[in-house]
Amino acid sequence: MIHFEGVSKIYEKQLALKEITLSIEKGELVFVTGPSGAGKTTLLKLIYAHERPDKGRLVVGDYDLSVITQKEIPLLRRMIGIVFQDFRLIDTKTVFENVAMPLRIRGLSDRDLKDFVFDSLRLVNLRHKIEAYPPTLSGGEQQRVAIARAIVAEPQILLADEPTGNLDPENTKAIMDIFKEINARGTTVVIATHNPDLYTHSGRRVFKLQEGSLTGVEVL
Amino acid sequence: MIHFEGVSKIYEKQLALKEITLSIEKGELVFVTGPSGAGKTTLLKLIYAHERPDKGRLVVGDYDLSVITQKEIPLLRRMIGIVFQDFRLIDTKTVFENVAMPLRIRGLSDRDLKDFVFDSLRLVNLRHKIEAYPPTLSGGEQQRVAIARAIVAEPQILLADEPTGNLDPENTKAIMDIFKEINARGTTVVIATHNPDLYTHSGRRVFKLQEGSLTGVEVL
Amino acid sequence: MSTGYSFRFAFESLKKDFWINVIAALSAGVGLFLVAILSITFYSINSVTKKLPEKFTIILYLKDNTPADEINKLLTDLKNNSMVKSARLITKDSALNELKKRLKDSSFLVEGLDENPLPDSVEIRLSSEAVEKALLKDFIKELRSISYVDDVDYGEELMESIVMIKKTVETSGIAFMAVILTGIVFNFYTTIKILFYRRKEEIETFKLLGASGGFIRAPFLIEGSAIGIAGGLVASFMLFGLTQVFGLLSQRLPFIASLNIQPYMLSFLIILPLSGALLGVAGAFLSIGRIRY
Amino acid sequence: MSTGYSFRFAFESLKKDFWINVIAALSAGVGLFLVAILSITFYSINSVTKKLPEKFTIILYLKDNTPADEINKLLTDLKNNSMVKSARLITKDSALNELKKRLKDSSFLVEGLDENPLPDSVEIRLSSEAVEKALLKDFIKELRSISYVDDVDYGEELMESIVMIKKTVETSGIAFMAVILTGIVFNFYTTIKILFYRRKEEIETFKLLGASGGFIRAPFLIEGSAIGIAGGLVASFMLFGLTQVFGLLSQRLPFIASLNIQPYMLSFLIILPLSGALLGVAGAFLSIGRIRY
Ligand SMILES: Nc1ncnc2c1ncn2[C@@H]1O[C@H](COP(=O)(O)OP(=O)(O)OP(=O)(O)O)[C@@H](O)[C@H]1O
Ligand SMILES: Nc1ncnc2c1ncn2[C@@H]1O[C@H](COP(=O)(O)OP(=O)(O)OP(=O)(O)O)[C@@H](O)[C@H]1O
Ligand SMILES: [Mg+2]
Ligand SMILES: [Mg+2]
Repeated sequence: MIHFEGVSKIYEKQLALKEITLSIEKGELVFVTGPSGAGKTTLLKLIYAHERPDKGRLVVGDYDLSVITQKEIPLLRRMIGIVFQDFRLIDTKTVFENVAMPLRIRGLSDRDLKDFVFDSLRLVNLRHKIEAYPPTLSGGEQQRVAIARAIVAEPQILLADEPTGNLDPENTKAIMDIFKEINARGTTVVIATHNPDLYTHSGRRVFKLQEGSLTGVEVL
Repeated sequence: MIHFEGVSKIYEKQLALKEITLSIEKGELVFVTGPSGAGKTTLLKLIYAHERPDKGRLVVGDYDLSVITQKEIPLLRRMIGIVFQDFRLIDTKTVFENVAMPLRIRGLSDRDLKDFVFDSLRLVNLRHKIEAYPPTLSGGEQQRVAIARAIVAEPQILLADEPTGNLDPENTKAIMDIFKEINARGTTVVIATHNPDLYTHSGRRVFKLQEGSLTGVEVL
Repeated sequence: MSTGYSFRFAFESLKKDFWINVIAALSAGVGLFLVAILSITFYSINSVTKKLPEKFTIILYLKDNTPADEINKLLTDLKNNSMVKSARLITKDSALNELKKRLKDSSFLVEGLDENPLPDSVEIRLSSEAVEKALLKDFIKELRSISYVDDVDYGEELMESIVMIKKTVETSGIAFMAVILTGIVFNFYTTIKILFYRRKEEIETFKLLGASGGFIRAPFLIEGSAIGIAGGLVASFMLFGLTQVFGLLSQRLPFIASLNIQPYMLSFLIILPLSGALLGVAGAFLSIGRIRY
Repeated sequence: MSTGYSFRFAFESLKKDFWINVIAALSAGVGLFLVAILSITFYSINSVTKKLPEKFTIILYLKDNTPADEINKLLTDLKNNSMVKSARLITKDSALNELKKRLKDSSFLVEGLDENPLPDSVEIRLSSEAVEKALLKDFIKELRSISYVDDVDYGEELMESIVMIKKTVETSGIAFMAVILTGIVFNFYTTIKILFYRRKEEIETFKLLGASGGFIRAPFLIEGSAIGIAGGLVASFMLFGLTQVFGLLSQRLPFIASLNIQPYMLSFLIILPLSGALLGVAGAFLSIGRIRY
């Protein structure tokens, strides 16, 4: 599903990823870990074409991201659900509208998208905040809205960047259960995190990054 | 230093804090914990007068926050250093300028503030990112800049809202060591978090919130 | 992409920042109003000066005893000339009568004359196209060369000032219009740029969620056109107010009746909101710029 | 609070969004330029119409054989009247000479007269303050009542049109200025509002860090005044360009020499940037609004 072949990414003078080669298969759930600034977010950004690789070859689904056209990018992104590290909620829209957005972008009508949105918000335990605006939510609530938005359109790939950084242990467990279930239904899931509690004893592959280099892949 | 007496806070229809009574003494280091949406951030916002209590009495230092005037609020805030849950860095200013801001607000000149800024950034391990702009930093790096800014002016009170949510275990430990040292030098420190690793075996008082109520105070 | 949603989105956001949008619409309205009154003023001045040459007259003084058929031939020739609007023979007798009238109380001066000392003359009125100075000079030279024409009187000064007025009005009118239009375009641009700055983050997020360019632009374009239409209505309203003021004034000052807008009012009520909408859409389009992923 | 820092802050942010600031300055410049040429136009038209009444003349026809000392007394009286700019006796002889000149080639008409049939007359020119219609009517009534005045000729029509022109110019000039000024204020407001929207978050953060109102406002005010000054310079530059164009035009069209700006150019070079700075500071102040913690 996702194939990095010697991919490097350099921001101005900062080398963020160095010759990364890895493959994530369809239906896998994997973790990316490493200390702050190791390149986890950059790796995810490459997958959804927010950044372009400076070297190497990167294939996501049917798209070769070194040669992807402007017209194809929205199509690529519609097969991916993303939990951004900084949430990226739209402050001027209600929680309902925020979560509905990926469905609207896919052309669903009000009537068709309603149930999906409600289901998704119920999963993250925020059905009661449907009318609230993001700035009036607590940090953890915002993070859960971001998660609901990422899963609502049942994407082929789910990228979650530090998805539990603002969540208490209980909520963290609930979210991880959701990710596992979505994965069981066939979605490829990539979770970037530095919380070892998430991946220890998970039985999944964990990619370890250190200063932009892939230093190891372990099943923990 | 900080005294809540039956303080309640209601956002429109949402009850965020219910009759909170607690005291934090000068020179203490305490934790506030509780699940997502429990009211941790709200409690901190009351202390720095971002929100006003709807009921009860709240005294911070020499200021009674129920009757504080517009003119006094900046003075109150200058005795407090804050790590915001959403960082609140200024995207159009370099890391240096962001960290220097509290000192500029206090009227220090370029020459006088330089060393403080460098020291503070060295403490959070970001001396090399001095010229970078916040949007080009990783999540954890942004969080560390926010911490550097909060401590640079050696405030009487330090409020840290989920200060390690984006940090790996190693960085988390380093930051906690900084907080302890600052506290040892006399600063009152309040840390809101749901990461039990921070407060278990800390030997400090932990205030537990649940749906806006103070459900317990323990030394863990 | 559901258009219904785009509309809802646009109107929600119009409502959300109601006052900034009201200001934007008012600002656009003032701009459109200025363009409107400028074009009206320009148009009226132009149509006034267009009529001026008709009032410009050339007098041919004929030699004594010019045969009647020569005179008739001259008149027919002149009438066939495209520059000439009318040509009229003034006999020496009617010229004398006119002079008497003009002298009024002093007409006793000419009362006692035995013989009429005045010549026959032909009064030529030029059509409006004949303003071109060089052409006119040629024409007058030609007239002078006719053997039985004694003298040609054509008010050189008057003609020069007419040409000048026309040029001045045209040049300064166009310059003024250009300046005002530039101002309006800038104004629209800055106005819509506000909308853009307010939503920069949102647009970035939409792109990351896989929205197409059309999906992102639609609400902006709708919003821009709504503001433009509102501005157009404001301008129409101001224009209507102006006609009322003019109506009141023109009763006391018949002078300004020439700037009457009333007959065009209906077309302005359509044109102004329409061009407001166009400007709004164009401004929104420009201020969003190219959407690059 | 370190002022040096406020300046640095302001200029960094001016640089950061260079193009939006250029547009803001150009927009302000166009606005100021419009105000400038409007006030110049208004001023020139006003000074032209102000001089019109001086050209307005009343002629008193005196009865035959009015004694010389009565005439002298009348002249002194008139000269002491504040409405009168000058009063001049035109004897019947000079009147006849003038008539002869006016008749030109036809002067033979009066050549043969034995006796001068014309009366003595007094030509009165009015000072510019005398435009008030009612006053003038009274004055003329008074003149008529003088026993040895035969008739008063005062071109009622001309006077009426002068009054009308003045009123029209004044009314429409003020209305036009008001509209343009409204537009400019709106424009400035929206322009500065962009600065504000761009920094809303920053301002909020500054407040939370304990910044005083002055600390927050200072860079904005500096930025606003810098944009305003730039706008003023743009306007001066445009005005200078216009004087050049006028200079070129007026060689071919002496007509428009009355709109000469050159002599005021230097004051505009000071006034425009200054009022730009004032507007900029005022706009910034307004757009930040009250700072509430
Ligand atoms: N401005 C606001 N308007 C309305 N409701 C608000 C506002 N701010 C917070 N709330 C609500 O008040 C409750 C407490 O919020 P608070 O931010 O204090 O929680 P928290 O303990 O910090 O949670 P987290 O760990 O998720 O950050 C939440 O349910 C939240 O939705
Ligand atoms: N747009 C950018 N321009 C310049 N440097 C950047 C940019 N984005 C990231 N970087 C740098 O690249 C490095 C990797 O950043 P990245 O965000 O991928 O780290 P991360 O592993 O996600 O860290 P964290 O756990 O703190 O979020 C960091 O040193 C960061 O400062
Ligand atoms: Mg990251
Ligand atoms: Mg919180």
